[in-house]
Order: sequence, then C-alpha cells, then structure tokens
Amino acid sequence: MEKDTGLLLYRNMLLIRMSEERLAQSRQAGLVYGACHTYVGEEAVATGVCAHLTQADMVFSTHRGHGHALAKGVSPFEVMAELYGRETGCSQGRGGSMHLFKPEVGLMGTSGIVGPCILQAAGAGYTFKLLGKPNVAVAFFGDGASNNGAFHEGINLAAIYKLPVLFVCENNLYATEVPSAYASGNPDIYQRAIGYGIPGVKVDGNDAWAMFLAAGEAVRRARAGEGPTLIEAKTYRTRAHSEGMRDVGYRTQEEVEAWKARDPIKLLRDRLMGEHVADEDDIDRIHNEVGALVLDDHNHAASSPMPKGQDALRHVYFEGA
Amino acid sequence: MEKDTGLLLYRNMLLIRMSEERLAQSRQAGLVYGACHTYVGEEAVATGVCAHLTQADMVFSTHRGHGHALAKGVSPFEVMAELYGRETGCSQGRGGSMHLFKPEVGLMGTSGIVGPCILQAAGAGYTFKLLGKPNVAVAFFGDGASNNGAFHEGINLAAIYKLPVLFVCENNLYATEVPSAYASGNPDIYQRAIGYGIPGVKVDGNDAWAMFLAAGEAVRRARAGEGPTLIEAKTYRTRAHSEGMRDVGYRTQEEVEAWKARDPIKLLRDRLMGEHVADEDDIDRIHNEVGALVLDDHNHAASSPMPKGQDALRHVYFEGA
Amino acid sequence: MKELTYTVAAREALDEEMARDPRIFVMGEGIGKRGGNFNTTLGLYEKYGPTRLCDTPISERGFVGLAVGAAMSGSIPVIDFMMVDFILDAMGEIINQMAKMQYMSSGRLRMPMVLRGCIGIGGAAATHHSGSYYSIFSNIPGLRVIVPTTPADVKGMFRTALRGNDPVIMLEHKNLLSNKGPVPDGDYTTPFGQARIARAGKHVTAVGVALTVQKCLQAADQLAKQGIEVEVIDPRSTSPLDIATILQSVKKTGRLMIVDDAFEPCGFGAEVSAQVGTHGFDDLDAPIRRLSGAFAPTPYSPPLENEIVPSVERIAAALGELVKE
Amino acid sequence: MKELTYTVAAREALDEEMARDPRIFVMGEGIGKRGGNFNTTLGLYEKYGPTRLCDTPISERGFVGLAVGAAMSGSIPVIDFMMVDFILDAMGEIINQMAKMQYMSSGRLRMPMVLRGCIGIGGAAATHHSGSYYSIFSNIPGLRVIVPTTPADVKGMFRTALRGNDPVIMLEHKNLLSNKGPVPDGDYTTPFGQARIARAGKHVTAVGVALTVQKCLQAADQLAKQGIEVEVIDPRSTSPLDIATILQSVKKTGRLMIVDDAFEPCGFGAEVSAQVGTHGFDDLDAPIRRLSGAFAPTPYSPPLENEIVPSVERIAAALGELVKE
Ligand SMILES: Cc1ncc(C[n+]2csc(CCOP(=O)(O)OP(=O)(O)O)c2C)c(N)n1
Ligand SMILES: Cc1ncc(C[n+]2csc(CCOP(=O)(O)OP(=O)(O)O)c2C)c(N)n1
Ligand SMILES: [Mg+2]
Ligand SMILES: [Mg+2]
Repeated sequence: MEKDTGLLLYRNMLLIRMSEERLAQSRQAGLVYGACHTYVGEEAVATGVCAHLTQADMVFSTHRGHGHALAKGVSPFEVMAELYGRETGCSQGRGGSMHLFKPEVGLMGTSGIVGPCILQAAGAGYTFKLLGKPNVAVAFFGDGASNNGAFHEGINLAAIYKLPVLFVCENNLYATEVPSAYASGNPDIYQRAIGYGIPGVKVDGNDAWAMFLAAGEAVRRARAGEGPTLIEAKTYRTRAHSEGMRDVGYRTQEEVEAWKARDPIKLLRDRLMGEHVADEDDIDRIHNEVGALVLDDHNHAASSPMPKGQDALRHVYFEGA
Repeated sequence: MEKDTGLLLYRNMLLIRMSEERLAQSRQAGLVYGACHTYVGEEAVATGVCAHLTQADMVFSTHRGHGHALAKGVSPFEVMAELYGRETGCSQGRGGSMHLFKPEVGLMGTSGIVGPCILQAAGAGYTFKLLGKPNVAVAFFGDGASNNGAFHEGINLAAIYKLPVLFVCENNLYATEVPSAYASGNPDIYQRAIGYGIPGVKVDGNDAWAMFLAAGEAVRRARAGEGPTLIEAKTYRTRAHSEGMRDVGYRTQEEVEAWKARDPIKLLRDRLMGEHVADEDDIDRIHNEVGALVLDDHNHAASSPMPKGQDALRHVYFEGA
Repeated sequence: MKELTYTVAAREALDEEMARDPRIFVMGEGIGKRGGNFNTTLGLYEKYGPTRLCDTPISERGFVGLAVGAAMSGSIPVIDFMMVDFILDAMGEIINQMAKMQYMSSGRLRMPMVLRGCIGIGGAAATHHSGSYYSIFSNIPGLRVIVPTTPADVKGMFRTALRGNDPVIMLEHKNLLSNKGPVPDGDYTTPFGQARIARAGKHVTAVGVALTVQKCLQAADQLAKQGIEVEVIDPRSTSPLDIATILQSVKKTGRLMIVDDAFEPCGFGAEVSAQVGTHGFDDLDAPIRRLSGAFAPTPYSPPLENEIVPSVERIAAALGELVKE
Repeated sequence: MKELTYTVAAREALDEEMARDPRIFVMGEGIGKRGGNFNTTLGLYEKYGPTRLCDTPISERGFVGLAVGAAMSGSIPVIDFMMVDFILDAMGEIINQMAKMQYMSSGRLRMPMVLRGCIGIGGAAATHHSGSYYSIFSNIPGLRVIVPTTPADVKGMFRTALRGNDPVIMLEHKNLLSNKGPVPDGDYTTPFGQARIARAGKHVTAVGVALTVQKCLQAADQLAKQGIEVEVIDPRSTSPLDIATILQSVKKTGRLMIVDDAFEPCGFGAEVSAQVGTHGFDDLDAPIRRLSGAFAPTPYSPPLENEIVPSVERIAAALGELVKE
C-alpha cells in the first residue's frame, strides 16, 4: 500500500465519520430539521471510489448521501450548513440531508427518491460519450435500489451504449428494516451484471484498499471506452437507518457488533500500522486536523444565516445566465 | 410423442395461424380499424404453454396477443369480432387487437402497453397463494419487454414470494425494428433469471413439443409451490410487426426465409408424420375442421352489429353486480 | 363514540375489514413486522401474518402492477405507500391499467383496491417527501380519490373503499395523522362524493382539502370575532366531487374561496371554481378566489417552507377581503 | 414562406438545431435508422449518426432518467415518445427529477431538454394510445408544456424549446401531423406563453387546445353563416398560459367556451375558466362553459370512439346556445 494514498483514504473516511457523528449530535440538539441518514460504517465505499475521480467526473447519489458529497469534495461546512437549513448550505437550504448539490465539484445531487441516480449517472456517461469527454460518472445506491426498475433499465442502457459509468451498490443488508436477503431473489447483487453482459464485481465494502483497487479498475475500463461496471460493496451501516429512528427488532445486536469489529476506519488503521506504512504520529496528526476542521465547520454552519422566505420562489424556471 | 397431445398442439397452432391470416386479409379489406399485430411464426409458444392450463389458470398478455387469446380458449369469432369493432367481440368492441379480455376463460387481458402483464401475472399468482388456490398465472411478453423495469420488478417479486407464475419471454429478435441483440446487454434473456434466483430456461420456441415439455415442468413447479420460472422461447415473427407496416430495412430476406423454413406448424407436422404418430388423413381432417371454423367465425363476426355510441360511457366505475 | 387519532382510526378500519374479508392483503415497504413508517399497520402482522401483511422491495411500479393483477383475480389489495411521492413510479400502472381495467373488460373485472399514502408539506421533509397529487388523480376517469380530514371520516371512508369495487386512492395529510377526534362505534361507512359542512356560516364559503380544511376552520374562528361567519366545506373526496353542497353554500353566501396548499394550475381549486362559475353564476356576488400553495417545488429550510403554503393568517386575511368585495 | 406538413416542419426545426448545436441528441424507440414511427426523425440518422439519433430499448423510465442526467451534465436531450401514453412509466423521473432539478440545485444546473409525443383520440387507437395529459403536466411547476397546432408554430416552438434552458413537454396531436400550412423562412422562434388569435370574432370566445382549435375554427365557419362571429384562441402552450389574451377577448365578447377533447375534471378548461371567472368576472355576460371529452377511457370501435369527443357539430351547437344565453 502506498503511504500517500493510504493516508488520504484514511483521512477522507475520518472526515466523513466525524462529520456524521457531529450531524447526529446536531440532530439531537435540534439543529437538523428533517431526516438525517448517516453513512457511518460505509465510509470505505465512497472514499475508495472517489479517490479516482477528478472534479469533472460526476457523482449521483441517493438519500444516504453525506459521505458521497464529502468524498467528492463538498466541505463539511457546506453539508452541515445544508442540514441546518442555512443559506450557506450546498443547496442554499433548499434541500437538507437528501438533496445535496454541488455541481461545481461534480456532486450532481443526492435524491430523496430511491433509484433515479442510477439513470442520471448513465445520462452523464452519455454526455461524456456524446461530447467526447474523458470523464466517468458514478452512481451510488443501496441494495434496496437494486430491486427497483431503475437499476435494470439504467444498467442495461449503460451496457448497450458502453457508457463510462460505475454503478456502485452499497449492500448494507437492509433497506430501512427490510433485509435484502428477503427482498432480493438473489441477494448477490453483483451477479445481476450477467443479465446485462457487463462485469459484476463483489468487493468487501469495509476494506478501503479493496474498494480503491476495484474502483480503479472500473474507472480505467470506463475511461478506456470499455463500458460500465457493477460493483457490489458488501458493507453495513452501524447507526439507525435515519437519526432518531428506533433501531431494534430487525437486526441483532450481535450482528451490529460483528460489523463494528470490522469498522472500515479501524481496519485501514490496523493495516497501515501493521504494514508499517504509517505510524501513530501520522494517524494522530490526521485525527487532529480532521477533528478541528469538522468542529470549525460545524460552528461556522450553525452560525450561518437562514435563507429569506421570498427566495423560496426562485429557480423554478431558468432565470438567465 | 403422444398422439392426442401432438394433434391438439397441431390443431391449436393451425387455429391461430388461420385466424391470423384471415385477420391480415380483413385488415387489408378495411374490416379492422386499428392496429393488428399477428402471431404468425410464434404459434408454438402459446400453444405449448396453454395446453397445460385450465380455465381457472390465468393468462396475461401483451400487444401481440391474438395467439394467447386463442390458445387460452377465446374463440376465433370473439377475437375477430373484436378486431372488427363489433359488440359481439370479446371486449364488446372497446378494445380491438390490443385489448382482448375474456376473464371467463382466464384470458385476463392483452395490453397496448408493453410490460404490465408481467406484473399482473405476479398479482394473480399472489391471489392464488393468498386464497390457497391450485392455479398458475402466465405472462407472455416479448424480448423488448425484458428490458423494461416491469420485468425486473415483477420477476423479483414473484421470486421472493415464490408465486405460481410462468414468465414466458417470446424472443423474436426484434422489438418493432430494434434488434434485441442491440437493445439487451445480454440477449440471452433466460440468463437474467440468475439475478432473481429462479430457473431460467431456454427453449426452441418454434418446436411445439419442446415448448410443451418446458412449460409442463414450469407449471408443475408452480403448482407444487416451488415458485416461478422464466422461459425464454427463441422464435420469430414472419410477418411485419403490425399489419400494413413496412417490413424492410431492419432484417434480411434470408433471415426471414431461414425462419420460415423452421415454421412451427411445418416442424410439428414433419415430426408427427416422421415418427408415425399421425398420418396425412389426421392432418387433413384438422385442416378442414379448422379452416371451416375460421371461415365461419369470420363471416359471423363480419356480420355482427356495431356497438351503440351511448355504451361508450359505461363501466368507467363499477355499476353493480 | 371514542376518541381516536387519525392513524388509529384508519388502522381500525383496516383491521376490522381484514378480519371480515380474507381477500384483503396489504403490501408496502416496512408494513410487516415493522408496522409501517407511520404505524399504519402496527400490530397487524402478528394477527394476519406475512402473506396478508407483505413487505416489499423498493419496487413501487412492480407492486402496484402486482396489486392490479391481484385485484383482477379476486383479491383486495391495499398498497401502503408511506409517502405518496413514491407513487409516481407507478403512474403507468395506475392510469393505464388500474383505472381502465373495469372499462376495458366491459365491467367483467372488478378492481377493489386501495392505494394509500401520506401527502402534504411540512416538517422540513423537502421536495421528494411533500407531494399531494390529488388534482392529478382527479383528472383520471376510473379512479376514486379520497382525502379524509377527521378520524371518523378516515375510518368510514377507508371502510367504504375496502367494501367497494373501484380502485381508490386514499391520501392522508401527514399533519393530520396525530389529530384526535370522536369516532362512532360500530360498523358505519362514510360515502364518497358527499361533502361535509365543517362549519356553518353565511358570509363566505371556504372550501379546503385535507389540511387546509383545518386551517380554514382556524381562520373562521378568527374571523368570527370580527362578526364574519365563514362556512367551511370539506369535500372529503375530490373524485367524485360533491359540487351540490358547495353550490348550495354559495347560494347562501354569494362568495367562494378555495384554499389548497398544493399546486394551483389545473388543480382541485380550478375545478371547483369552474363548476361553481358555471352552475352558480347568478349566485356569485364577487369573483371566486383561489388561495393555493406556491407554484414551486417544496424547499427544506423552515423559513422557505413556511413561505410556500397558505398560513391561517393569510387565509383569514383573504377571506376578510373577499367578504368586503 | 413554404408549405410544409406539421411533421416536416417539426423535423426541420430539429434538423436545423442539431446542425447548430452538437449537444443535441435524440432518443427513442425506432427513431434511428427507422426514422421514427411518425417520421419524426426521418433522414436524420444518416446525417448525425447513432449517438445523436439513439435507438433505445423499451425503457421509458430509464431513458427519461438518463436524459435528465444528460441535461444535468451538459447535453440537450430530445426524447421522442412516439405516443405520449408511454410517458407515464417515467412520471417519477419527470416530476421528481426533471421538473425539480433547477430548483433543487438553486439554478446551478440547467435542464434544457424536450420530451415529445403524440396525443389525442382518433383512428381506433384505443385506450393505450389515445392519451393527452397536458392538464397533468400543467399542474407541475418547473415544466413547460406546449401544444402547437400549426406547422409554423411547431417549428418555431420546437426551436424555442431547443434553445431554452427549461424542460419542455411538446405534445403533437396525431390528427394534426399531416396538416399542411405556411412556414416562415429563416431562423424564427415562437415564444411560449403567447396565445394566437386563430380567428377574430365578437360574439363569443372559443378556446381550444391542439386538435380542438381546428374544430373550433370549423365550428366558427358554420356559425359565421348564421351571423355569429366566434373568436377562436389557440393558447399554444398550456404552461405558461397566456390568460391575458383570453381575458382581452372575453372583454370584447362577454362569453367563453373552452373546448378540450381530454378529460374535464381538474383539466385545462378548469384552469382557464377559473382564471377568467376571477379576473374577467365583470366582463362575463353568461356563465363560462366547458365542452370536454367524455370522462372515460377511450374505446376502440368507431361508433364508441366518436361518441366521446366533441364533434364540430356539437361545438357549433354549444357555441350557438351560449351566444343566446
Ligand atoms: C422510490 C422510493 N421508495 C421508497 C422510499 C423510502 N425509503 C427511503 S430510504 C429507503 C431504504 C433504502 O434502502 P437501500 O437502497 O438499501 O439504501 P440504504 O438506506 O440501506 O443505504 C426507503 C424504502 C424512497 N425514498 N423512494
Ligand atoms: C411501454 C411501451 N412502450 C412502447 C410501446 C410501443 N411498442 C409497441 S410494440 C413494441 C415492440 C415490442 O417488442 P417486443 O416486446 O419484443 O414484442 P414483439 O412485438 O416483438 O412481439 C413497441 C416498442 C408500447 N406499446 N408500450
Ligand atoms: Mg441498504
Ligand atoms: Mg420482440
């Protein structure tokens, strides 16, 4: 493992983790108005994938999108301000947790509806093909989304047009409380790739390095004009589906603990240290840097102004360049 | 091959063929008002499947549905009268070619929209499961439909609930003029069954006996509570997509001729005769019987009354038992 | 009579009808053991088991289409959508299949089924969880569209839906769910197409729909102090629409305002206005007014969200002005 | 000026704009080599190739969603639906994504894209190939809905759509496709939200939409012989709706009828009626009338199909009566 890359992955995962934990606290404190789906436990997926992307590459995400936004380069400040309903948020307070937009860095949107991101990523891939751009588009979505018609139509379309797209299914075993083993005739989502004639890859979604490698190959294929890849990242969310929701009755405490023991941040740290790629100091430095950044961004976000009511009517239609 | 079954399949295929050829003529003569998608060349599929069904089993079909209706026991008279817009048609003149209904014999409807029949068959399967009935539901649809989200969602639902359903994909290589080899990332539709954890079976859709056997096993599974089967019948329509449509530019004459040489009726006759299951007399008798029936039904249909205008407003809502 | 919340009243109807009729089953995401995101099916899984309380994948189009086939073949499906916003992926099945099936089959198939879901703006749910869409459904022949506002009505109308033969869309405003109200004992049903006079008055007629009925009542309370008597009408179903009750009220008041927090153009208010404009032309002493939600997607942040729906204050002010016209 | 059919005029707009702007591409079933079921793209495949004239699987939701992503990322997609009926499977993508994207992104994303499809009842197409749905689309903020009736308008408005930044639904009535009419030379555009006075008159105003504009003109011809001068207005777009032109006409005539062969409740006619009822209240000498298609799915057989749409005769009779009121 390369030190720079290893530490970058570590830092970015930690940035997501600390931001999410802060958001969870903020929600309890009443600073978050609507829903709040955290990415805690799944950080390796977005981090491993986005490490290969430039700002001109595009990410399309879903309701559990904070991690994707942060990994794609939206600042914790802009994400937190958005959830706090502030005019400084990445969606100017219009969206909250499920509608994060920052096209300037290629975060093309998260969505409160499950499914569309798969299609939209194919669409960005189509633009890249049409306009001859060297970019890739990524859709992040859950196991639940894989049973939606958008999955079928979107991946098939991308396959037949050989579009530069990564379809990254974050299989965290549940859609809210419905187990994917119940909801999917075949819970090995990656095998569905057979039906579309494209590669389907199963990855340990808690292993940042494995994610990084798998995504690297898929990005390479995409940029080389070889078409899309379906990546199934087997992972787990260790917090409730949404902050404030009851988290019992559908999964066992043992299951949660077993996955916590495989925490992606911990796993990567163990590996960095175990392989002597990094030492305690490196890790501490990152923790300090990220901790300070997140705290700062939170404070700044929490003291940002609310949007003005009359702005609610703007941008329904194009208003000029 | 059993003689009774062999001849029954032969007769039913011929009934479809002769009815379709009559409808094609009638359309030229101006007796058919709207679209007219014939089933010529694909008769073995519906015939082989429906031979296993009782009236309480249910068929859900698509725009190319004449053959399914006839195979399920709707009379040529009722189908022709419907296309001629008569009040005696199986849909009382409300539907035409793409909206054939005769729930009394388990023909639950054909549809002008591609896709829904897949879902509705799953729904009938659900009723059978809920009410403890020993029946099966069948969805017939094209290769084109297999790229629609309804295919994905419907088959997955039937798979996870283990519903008694046959999903019969009639892969005739084209959706209108779009080749399935172009439109499907993997044109072997049956392989998509892997994604749902159910059996996917490839059958020569021009071989009535092969269809009969494959459907028999799928029906057995369904009735035994073992869940749905996806059957891909490789077949071909030898007439235009719809009567009156141009039929050039998207397929070669050689291809059409090659498939015509494998005409399912001819293939079955050759086999019946070749294996000495039936003789020339048996075949002639069937031709005479079916020919007379179709002519009679056509005459009767063509002289049936038109519906009355004011009836157009009936049955929008339930009108009482 | 007992006091129940809206949600509990609806659940009682479902429970009682499921006990009566084994053909009824419920499908939705998390409506099994979990009991529904809004407790719509709490406790029913234990009673009726997994086939009748059936959890689904996120396949909205799929299970609506499945339910269509189930109704065609003799079941009575209830689809619990959680939020009505998710229904849009199933519009093809709803409009082209469910709504048309009785017609296409010349009445030989019946379509007893209910699609239910929460509607409305509120709680910073943002634009993918704040839709309403009754206006759209009311444009479609073959559908019944009900928007009960009280616990008594939701119970009685849900029962009517479950005993009927037409497909019904039942829309429950999320801000009404925890409201309590008296619910009659026994086996009553509440018909569709019969409006309720929620408050009698003589100076102006206010027609609301779902939550805005309640807001109109609050506005009427305020105006009563100024001597203005508002007649508040709750249509209870938008299709069929009981225009007769509204016309009768306008005959008395001469003035009509329709208050709707959903989108205005081609909406429910337009339909009421058009019908009253035609059939109550001579009764009108002033132009009909509509007070509607902003023609914009729903923003998240409270100051933005508040801006786009008619508040009680704005309703009261508008009614006050209309009386003076 | 030259004489072109509606279809050819629309195709010219597409061809010329595609030549100007390499970001435009077309998707649909059979719109490539085949040139479209209605010849909407005939000859363009040879000119622009398979990436810009892209045949699709039967994945309506999929390719609308794809087009949304394409527009978000800098292309200008045109989706050719053949029949608008097939659009319903994509309603979620249209309403929750396409229409809301500019809003959700605070105007940072633009959504230049066009969904086009044929509408209308006729030719025994039966209920799955006879829908219209402009009323439903007009209820949704963020969409532009255009229903051009003449070759000149379809060319000018399609061009406007392709040069704009908002998502446009362009609905082409199938019975207008082979109509010929004069089309201006050169690079003209026709704005949205500007109605056309298709015929001037002073006794009564008739507002049609798509095919019924033509039917109103025929009815007006008949009535002219009886000395009744009908002013016929073609709104050209239902969203935005140019109510000013209609109000001005009603100021002159005092009478208004909206003729629409689609479903009446919460429809286009209701919206026009509501707005004129409010803003033209004092100008009205008689109640506004709506003459609409039957509230029923579309049957196949000609005697049934004829029954459910307003004929020229029925329009003329209704206008004649309204003038006497
Ligand atoms: C079309 C649609 N249906 C239902 C919902 C409600 N919903 C929100 S999140 C969720 C579960 C999603 O599961 P999955 O795709 O596995 O993602 P995860 O939450 O596990 O990351 C559901 C059902 C929705 N947002 N959109
Ligand atoms: C949802 C939908 N999209 C498009 C159409 C138009 N259409 C009618 S038949 C057809 C091709 C169907 O192909 P396939 O499913 O392979 O059936 P086949 O005609 O080959 O039997 C198309 C695109 C439709 N009826 N429904
Ligand atoms: Mg999940
Ligand atoms: Mg085909």
